[in-house]
Amino acid sequence: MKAAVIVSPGSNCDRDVQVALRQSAGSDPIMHWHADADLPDVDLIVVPGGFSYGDYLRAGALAAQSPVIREVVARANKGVPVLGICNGFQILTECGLLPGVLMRNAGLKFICRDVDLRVEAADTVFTSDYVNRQIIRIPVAHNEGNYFADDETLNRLDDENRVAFRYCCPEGEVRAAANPNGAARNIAGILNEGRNVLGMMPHPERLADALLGGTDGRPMFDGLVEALATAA
Amino acid sequence: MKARIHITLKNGVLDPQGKATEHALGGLGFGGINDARQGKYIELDLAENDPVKARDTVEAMCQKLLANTVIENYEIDLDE
Amino acid sequence: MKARIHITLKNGVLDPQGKATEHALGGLGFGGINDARQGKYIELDLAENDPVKARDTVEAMCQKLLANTVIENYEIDLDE
Amino acid sequence: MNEITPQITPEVVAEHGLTPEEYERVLRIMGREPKMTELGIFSVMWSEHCSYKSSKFWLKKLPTEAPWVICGPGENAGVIDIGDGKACIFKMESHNHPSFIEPYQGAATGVGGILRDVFTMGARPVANMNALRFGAPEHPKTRHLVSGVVAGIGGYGNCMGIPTVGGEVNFDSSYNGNILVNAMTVGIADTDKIFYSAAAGIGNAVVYVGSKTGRDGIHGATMASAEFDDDTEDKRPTVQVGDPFTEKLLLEACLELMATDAIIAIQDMGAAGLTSSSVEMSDKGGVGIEFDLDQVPVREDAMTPYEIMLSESQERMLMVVKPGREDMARAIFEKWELDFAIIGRVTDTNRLVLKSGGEVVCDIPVPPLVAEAPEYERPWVPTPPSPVLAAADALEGIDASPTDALEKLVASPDLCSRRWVWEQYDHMVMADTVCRPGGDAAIVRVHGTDRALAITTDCTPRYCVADPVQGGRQAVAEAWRNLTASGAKPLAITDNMNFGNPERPEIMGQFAGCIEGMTEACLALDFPVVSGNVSLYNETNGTGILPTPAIGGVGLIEDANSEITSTGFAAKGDAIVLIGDTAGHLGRSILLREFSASHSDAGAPPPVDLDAERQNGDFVRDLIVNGRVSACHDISDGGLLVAVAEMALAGAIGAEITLPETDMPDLAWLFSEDQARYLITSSAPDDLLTAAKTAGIPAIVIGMTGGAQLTVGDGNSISLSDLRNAHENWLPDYMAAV
Ligand SMILES: Nc1ncnc2c1ncn2[C@@H]1O[C@H](COP(=O)(O)OP(=O)(O)O)[C@@H](O)[C@H]1O
Ligand SMILES: [Mg+2]
Repeated sequence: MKAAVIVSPGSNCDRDVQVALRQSAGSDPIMHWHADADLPDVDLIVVPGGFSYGDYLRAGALAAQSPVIREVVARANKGVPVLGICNGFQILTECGLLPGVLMRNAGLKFICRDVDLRVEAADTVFTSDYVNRQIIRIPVAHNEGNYFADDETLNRLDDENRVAFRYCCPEGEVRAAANPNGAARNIAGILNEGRNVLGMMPHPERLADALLGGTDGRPMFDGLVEALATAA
Repeated sequence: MKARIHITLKNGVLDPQGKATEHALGGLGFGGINDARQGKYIELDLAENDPVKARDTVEAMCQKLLANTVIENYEIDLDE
Repeated sequence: MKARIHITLKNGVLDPQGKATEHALGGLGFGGINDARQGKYIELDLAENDPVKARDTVEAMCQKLLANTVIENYEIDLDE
Repeated sequence: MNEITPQITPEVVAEHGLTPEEYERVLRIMGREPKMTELGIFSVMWSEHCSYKSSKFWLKKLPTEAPWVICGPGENAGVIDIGDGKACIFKMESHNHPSFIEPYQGAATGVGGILRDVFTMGARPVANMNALRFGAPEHPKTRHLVSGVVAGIGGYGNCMGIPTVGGEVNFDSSYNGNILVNAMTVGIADTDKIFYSAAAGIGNAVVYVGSKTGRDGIHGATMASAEFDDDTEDKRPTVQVGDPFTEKLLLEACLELMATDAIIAIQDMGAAGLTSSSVEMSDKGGVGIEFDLDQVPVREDAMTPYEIMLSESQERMLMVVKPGREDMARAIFEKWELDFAIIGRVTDTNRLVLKSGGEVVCDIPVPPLVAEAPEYERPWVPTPPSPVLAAADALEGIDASPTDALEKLVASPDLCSRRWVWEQYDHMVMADTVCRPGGDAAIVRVHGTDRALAITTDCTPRYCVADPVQGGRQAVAEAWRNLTASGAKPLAITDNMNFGNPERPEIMGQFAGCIEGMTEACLALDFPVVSGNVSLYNETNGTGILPTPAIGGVGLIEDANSEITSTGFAAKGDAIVLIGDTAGHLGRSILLREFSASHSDAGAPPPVDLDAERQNGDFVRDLIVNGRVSACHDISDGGLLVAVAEMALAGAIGAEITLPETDMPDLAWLFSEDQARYLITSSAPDDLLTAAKTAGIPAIVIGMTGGAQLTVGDGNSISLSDLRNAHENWLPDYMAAV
């Protein structure tokens, strides 16, 4: 599998994703600098976390306008898998690949902690190593992770089974108490219609190493490697 | 010419910042606040001097970048 | 009555948000921006109907909570 | 616009913080009356902040050497060797006053400043820490300050993508008008790629990079400034605003350039910006520097040379670049969209010469500007000793049961969980945080290796005020103990000396006492000081803060996969072993603070026996490294039972504690704050006890892990969930109230 990680000036989880991909794939992804014209042909594009361009206006808004993201949109529309994590998710909504918007956390504070997620759609290249209803624990770290969309959009996401992860209690119920940021319907991650674009606020790459306190993030990368190796 | 842009949350979109401000003001003993809403305010100093063209440009800026129209409204004032 | 409050950075205070916005607009091909500044905009709906009292109250709110007068200026407009 | 030369009157001199004697010295060095810019430069270089004039005499006494120290105090940050060709570079710095005025920006720019100190030496920052001291919780400003400071620290570090992994928070009314915000950064570099600030190479370009210069935080006097301009108030924000995104770009650009061989010297612009950076570079290099100030990138119109030289705009650096490498360097900074300007040259004159509009506006000989900076041995009186409280007297009138006392203590402002704070910090970014906030020391893996750094900050100001010598010892010893308890070998410290007005002999006495205690501890524990910072004049209305020598300690773990231990109980049925002697010392304890009407904050603090610290600590570390303990925690604030509770909560396993047969009152045994103690757990305690006996280390079994509650003696118990609620809820509830 050949993967590219998009590196913007303010990306700061780019190396973390690089390490996680290397661990699963056995080889390094391409670290693609945002200003470089040609995005190589790859099997997977990752838009990592961070503060892409400072995020001063709205998270992800400035990055969404960059040429490299326009190219990412084009690839996604051709079916290339695109994974946006945290700031990457914010960028994917701002550029229109995913519906809705990530607003400021309801608690008005940055929040960094492990959360429990229920896997809602294990039928994608990103989630094939998980099973439906599985509960995994990985961290969030964001100031703007409060997913918002109008009811019509939310209903569509539900009807089309495009919610990939929801915040849940350790036992698995999706409850308000388990929602760290006020996200509509406890949404932590969503898919596009083609199911080849996943945006998620939690960071699977941060818990893919037992020494750091957990490995629930690892199956995402293992699964991608398996799925895309057979696809290629 | 100067453009003053107000970006506010659409009706029906929850405004936790406004709520927090209202709450904090209440705590400081300022009663009688029916509602508080918080938005952004952007001032642009433009080289353009034609108000019609300026408005068109700023309109385009808001659409493309300054506001996220899924949740936000914007209002443009020009002053020479 | 409604109070509209603009909170802006004082002259000379670094405005990273304004700078970033200016830069991004430039990148989108919007030339001719001499300056961009970003501030906060707060709308309060007050029970008070006497404009003099309302202004006094909002003034006190700005001083006490809404603005940090070390780096920010504020401007209050009342409309009935 | 050029220099306007107002009269230099005694008032102008005084407004610049120079005494008449100091001004005489300026006249002698200059051989003439200084110009305004020159006066401004002397003023900032000879300020307490830059010259350390009240503290230098004392700081020289601190031990700074060890075989693993690569660079001690004097450079931007301290450097120690951590093996495998890697160095750890770290320092702590205060941003107290700005944080009181504008908590968010003050704290944020404090973090920005300390980060630059570390990456200017060639290190990639890998961890931030913060030591915070606020006024009494009930003080009307406290909540707002806590909220702004924490958000500001998080805002800067989170955006930079550097994890904030730990720190400390205290509340005390002495900080009501003077909060302390001390920020520490730890970075990692290759030992053969460390950058220093000494300029060299006559004719080489001096390059300015980073953000543009504005009128931020210009020191000097409003009155003197007012003579430059009428609407100065509006033009001179005294608080700097930080831009972490620009700093992130600056970090990446600097590291990219540092990977080449283009840089001869580099220095961040901290306090007194262009002035201190250029003076330091030329003085260290024994050369002169000449600037054309017209080349300095500025953010505002009509900035005077005075303003340009004294501006404290953030996110800027000064470098000397090798001849022929300027274009390559420029390309890197332009790639990162930062300003890059050649603003001057290295000269052989030993003078700082500044030109503006073709005119010389400043021409100062650098060696005397630095060497003849004032240095005072200010008068001081030792702090009178407080009486040692007998446990029985101290406990008079306190009849709480052990678990009731515990429940109240773990919910007290000084002992409650800091989760509300550290959940606002990204403490996991960079994916190397092995131990997150909440334990003894934070542990951060050295990227790409099995090694790890343990990091802690510590100080107990309530001890320091009662007995500065013991307090100084204790701060260092506690840092050493926290590192030890996580399995690390403690290597070195940075310090942040926060005190009141040094012109008052009793304050200077506190300073001298703390230095003495720190020195003794550093020597006894092989724990040298490699960097630090001093913040004086922390007073309002003549009342100083508690003396607060904050210590930031760094230790090394050889193999993070095997040689660390957790704070939390790891298994049920383990024996809990207490290492160290318990004398029942209650003076200055949290127990008395929370429960005693007559002895709150009274008495002598617990004495620190440095030999016992060393022996007990080395013994415990050995056990950890050899995998013989399942959990370990040092005993500090709140005493033994609080430590047990913290281990129980962290591991979600209860415990049963047996009261010993002594004539010491139970509450003294459970809550005294005797030093040099640890709790360890093991499934094979007999081996440990034998080992301890052989080594001459006091060790006894005090209980067993297990269950969902904490039981003390005969059936006095509290459920873990009640304990957890008490511990976790105080701070969020406090912050949510208005
Ligand atoms: N300001 C802070 N920022 C981040 N973590 C903090 C802060 N204050 C305290 N902590 C964390 O909370 C835990 C308890 O702090 P403290 O009681 O000072 O520990 P100790 O007594 O072991 O020195 C530590 O892990 C510490 O790093
Ligand atoms: Mg400890």
